[in-house]
Amino acid sequence: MLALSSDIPTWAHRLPAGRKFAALFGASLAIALARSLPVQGAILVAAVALYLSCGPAFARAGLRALRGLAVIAALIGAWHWLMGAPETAALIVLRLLSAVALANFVTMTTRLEEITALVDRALAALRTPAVLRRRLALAIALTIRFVPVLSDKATRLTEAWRARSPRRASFRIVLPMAIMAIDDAEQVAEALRARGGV
Amino acid sequence: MERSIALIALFAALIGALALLPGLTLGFGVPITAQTLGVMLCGTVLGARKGALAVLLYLLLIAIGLPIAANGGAGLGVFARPSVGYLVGFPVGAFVIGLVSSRFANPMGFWPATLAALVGGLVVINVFGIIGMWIKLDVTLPVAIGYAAPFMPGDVIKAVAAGAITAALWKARPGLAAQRG
Amino acid sequence: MTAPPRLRVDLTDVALARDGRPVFEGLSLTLTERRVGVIGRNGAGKSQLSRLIAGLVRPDRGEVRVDGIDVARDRRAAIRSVGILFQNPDHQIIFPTVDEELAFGLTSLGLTRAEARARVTATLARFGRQDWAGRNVQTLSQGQRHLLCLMAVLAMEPATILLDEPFAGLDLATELMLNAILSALPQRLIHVTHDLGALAGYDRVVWLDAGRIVGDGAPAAVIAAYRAEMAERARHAGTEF
Amino acid sequence: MTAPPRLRVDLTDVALARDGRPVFEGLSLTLTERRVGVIGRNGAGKSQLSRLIAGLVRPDRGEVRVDGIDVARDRRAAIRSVGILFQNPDHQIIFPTVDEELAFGLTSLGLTRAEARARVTATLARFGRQDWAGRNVQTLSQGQRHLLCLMAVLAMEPATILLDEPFAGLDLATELMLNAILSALPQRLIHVTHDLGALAGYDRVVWLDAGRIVGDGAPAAVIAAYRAEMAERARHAGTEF
Ligand SMILES: Nc1ncnc2c1ncn2[C@@H]1O[C@H](COP(=O)(O)OP(=O)(O)OP(=O)(O)O)[C@@H](O)[C@H]1O
Ligand SMILES: Nc1ncnc2c1ncn2[C@@H]1O[C@H](COP(=O)(O)OP(=O)(O)OP(=O)(O)O)[C@@H](O)[C@H]1O
Ligand SMILES: O=C(O)CCCC[C@@H]1SC[C@@H]2NC(=O)N[C@@H]21
Ligand SMILES: [Mg+2]
Ligand SMILES: [Mg+2]
Repeated sequence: MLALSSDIPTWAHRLPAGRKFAALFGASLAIALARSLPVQGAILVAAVALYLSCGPAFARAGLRALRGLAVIAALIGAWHWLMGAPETAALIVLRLLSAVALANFVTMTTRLEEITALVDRALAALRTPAVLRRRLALAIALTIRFVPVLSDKATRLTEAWRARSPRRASFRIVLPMAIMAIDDAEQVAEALRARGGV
Repeated sequence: MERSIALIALFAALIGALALLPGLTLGFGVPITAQTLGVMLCGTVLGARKGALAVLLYLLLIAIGLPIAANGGAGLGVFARPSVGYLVGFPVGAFVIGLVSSRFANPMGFWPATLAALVGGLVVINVFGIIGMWIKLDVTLPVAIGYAAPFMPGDVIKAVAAGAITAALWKARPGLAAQRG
Repeated sequence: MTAPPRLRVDLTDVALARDGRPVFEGLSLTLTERRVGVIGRNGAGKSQLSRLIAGLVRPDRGEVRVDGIDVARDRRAAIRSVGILFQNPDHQIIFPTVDEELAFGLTSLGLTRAEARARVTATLARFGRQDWAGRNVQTLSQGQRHLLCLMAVLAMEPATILLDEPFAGLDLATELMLNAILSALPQRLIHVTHDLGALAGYDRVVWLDAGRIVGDGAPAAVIAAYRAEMAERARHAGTEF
Repeated sequence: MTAPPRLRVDLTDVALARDGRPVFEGLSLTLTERRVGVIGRNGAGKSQLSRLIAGLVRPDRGEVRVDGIDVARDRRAAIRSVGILFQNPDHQIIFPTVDEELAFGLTSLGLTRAEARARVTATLARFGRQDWAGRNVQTLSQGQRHLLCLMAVLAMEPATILLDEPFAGLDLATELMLNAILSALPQRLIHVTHDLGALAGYDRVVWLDAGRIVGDGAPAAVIAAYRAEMAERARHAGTEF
């Protein structure tokens, strides 16, 4: 499925989602508040250890998810270094990497259903009416369905373009795509109503 | 109601689909992306309330792990990146766009939609983005404003595109105007 | 009050416009047969008729009742009595996984989560698709998606099932299989299609044209008249199409 | 260099994967007939084959040539030699008016605006649709949109036309009319379809299954074998589908 969650089963997958999110919240707070380099360094080491504890394949997948950020972090660090603030540079890079790495870790080890269930429980605890929660669950599910459907439509129109032109498809396919997508949404709304709606 | 939910979900997905188009990431860690076009369309087509809801839904889905942030980013980690200010600004921007365009007799016309997209998309979102980079990157405010400058030409183009697409959609599906809100 | 009439679809003097253009202007129709086919040209109004009978759209004038229920107003009762299968499964599948898709209609009926889960399992078992539990719908083939939509409708156990060209674009084997499932169903079927062969064993065929009924009766007679008329129109297509 | 072979489609040891799953692994096929049908189950690879022949996708291995042109690489020549009609006109029509839609392919061929306009007028006249000039595509019916797509392809005068289930969901009169237009065309047709009756007068039928050719030859023989196999599979559907 379209999601960051990893298929490789690990010990962290078995932890309750609520506890993982609470721990992440605590860790994020610590990362934001601590101004000491050794503390930040220790946090990053702990994050790396977490990934490694889940096996090499999982750690590689985690690294892949971080690759783009690592480049950015390096550039930001270099910039601050050149501006004569190596201390700040190290702090920013460490913070960025640990915060994103830990958050990704939680996301990778929690299945989508568990997270949506957690959101639902949290809203219930906040006394959100059941009707609203059902609507939200529905909206989440629909969006997950629509992303691949949209990219499929985009592919089809791009091919229809390329079948009649040697040049690359231009922004002109955006309008027919938008119209098609809106018509689809109307159809889906009807299918929803046919089975009880909201 | 079903129709509103389907449209809100569709536009949330649309922002996600646009975010996946390859963008150019600038040195300080914020990419030039087509996402903003999606956010602008939320405001111009769905109106203030539904537009903002669609953007919030998009953010929620990033948070729960769908790879639909810029460059396929996913999960809570996305909110720890230097671009977090922009993400926070997205729903506010969509809301403002909806409000501004509603002040016109023909909210889905080209000029009202473009103007609203400029106000909410160019101004509001970038203000949030600048504050985000100011805090996140530990730079002075003028430097943060300097960082945001390269996005402006692209964001102007996106606002005009949002206006044109909205007007064309309105012509093709006049019924859309009635559901704004 | 008298008992509600069973197994009847009643349209009484129905008018409906879409985007200001009239589709039906005073259509009346009563269906009591178990197998009814609906045929007609593109744009004749077949899909709008299905939407009316499923209660998805409210007539501008007149009334639509299925087994005595005003399907456009009493939605709670309507989803128990009518199910609808659209042409494109991608317009109908709402959820990313098979279970969620099947459970959705059941929880709308008021079943608890646990009851819904049990009924989902039973439905999958009935079609020998136990292994689909938890499966991502993206990984299903086209034919499998059609079957999923059909299962989602059947799980809700409606007395009437509307089929709006459910099998366009399916391969022969899948079509034969789904047709075998359909013809074994005890429910009443109202089947909109361009595949005239599919209506052979039906009890009645209704031919719609421009929102009016122009043919109605035993399949053989109505379909023969329809074929003749279509061949005639195709001949004049150069000027009239 | 020798003259390019005329009226030939050559696939040589073609491999293609989608999302990491192989669709073709070493497919070779040469087509020289004027009317070729392609049949097979959902997911057999018919649409991927069409995309290869139209040059919309580059094979991972091997070569696809149409009349000697490497269609995936030489796009400029390819759009002159192959046209493709998809199943759903809504996936194909890009522009808001009939003229723009027809002119698009022509200007890509290098015609000037004036030349393109003249050819658009001529194409509309050829089908007796002069009154469509300037018309908004939204106002066309489903059948009319199919015809528009066909005209857009024909205006480009390709030697080969690929049809990927072009007529699913059309009414009988429209289908008869479009079939009459198609059979009168001088071009080579490669027609992917589940409507086996449509291939009756063809020169050759190719039956694809799981990316391999399992039947090839005169329509009557291949189609009869296909029907038998599909009926067989439908019988075992409970366990295998
Ligand atoms: N969403 C819509 N907006 C405006 N008009 C519509 C809409 N849907 C259908 N119509 C019009 O209503 C009429 C009946 O359309 P309908 O879809 O019921 O035809 P149909 O018989 O199902 O045709 P097909 O065989 O092509 O499915 C047509 O004239 C069509 O143009
Ligand atoms: N966009 C895609 N991404 C991944 N796999 C795909 C994609 N399109 C097709 N496939 C796979 O390629 C194979 C061949 O598909 P293809 O669309 O060519 O089948 P087909 O013969 O045209 O079927 P149908 O009769 O349903 O149109 C299938 O197994 C399908 O799952
Ligand atoms: O990480 C994300 O997903 C958010 C990226 C935000 C990029 C912002 S949006 C406004 C401005 N215009 C651009 O093209 N990029 C930035
Ligand atoms: Mg219809
Ligand atoms: Mg196909």
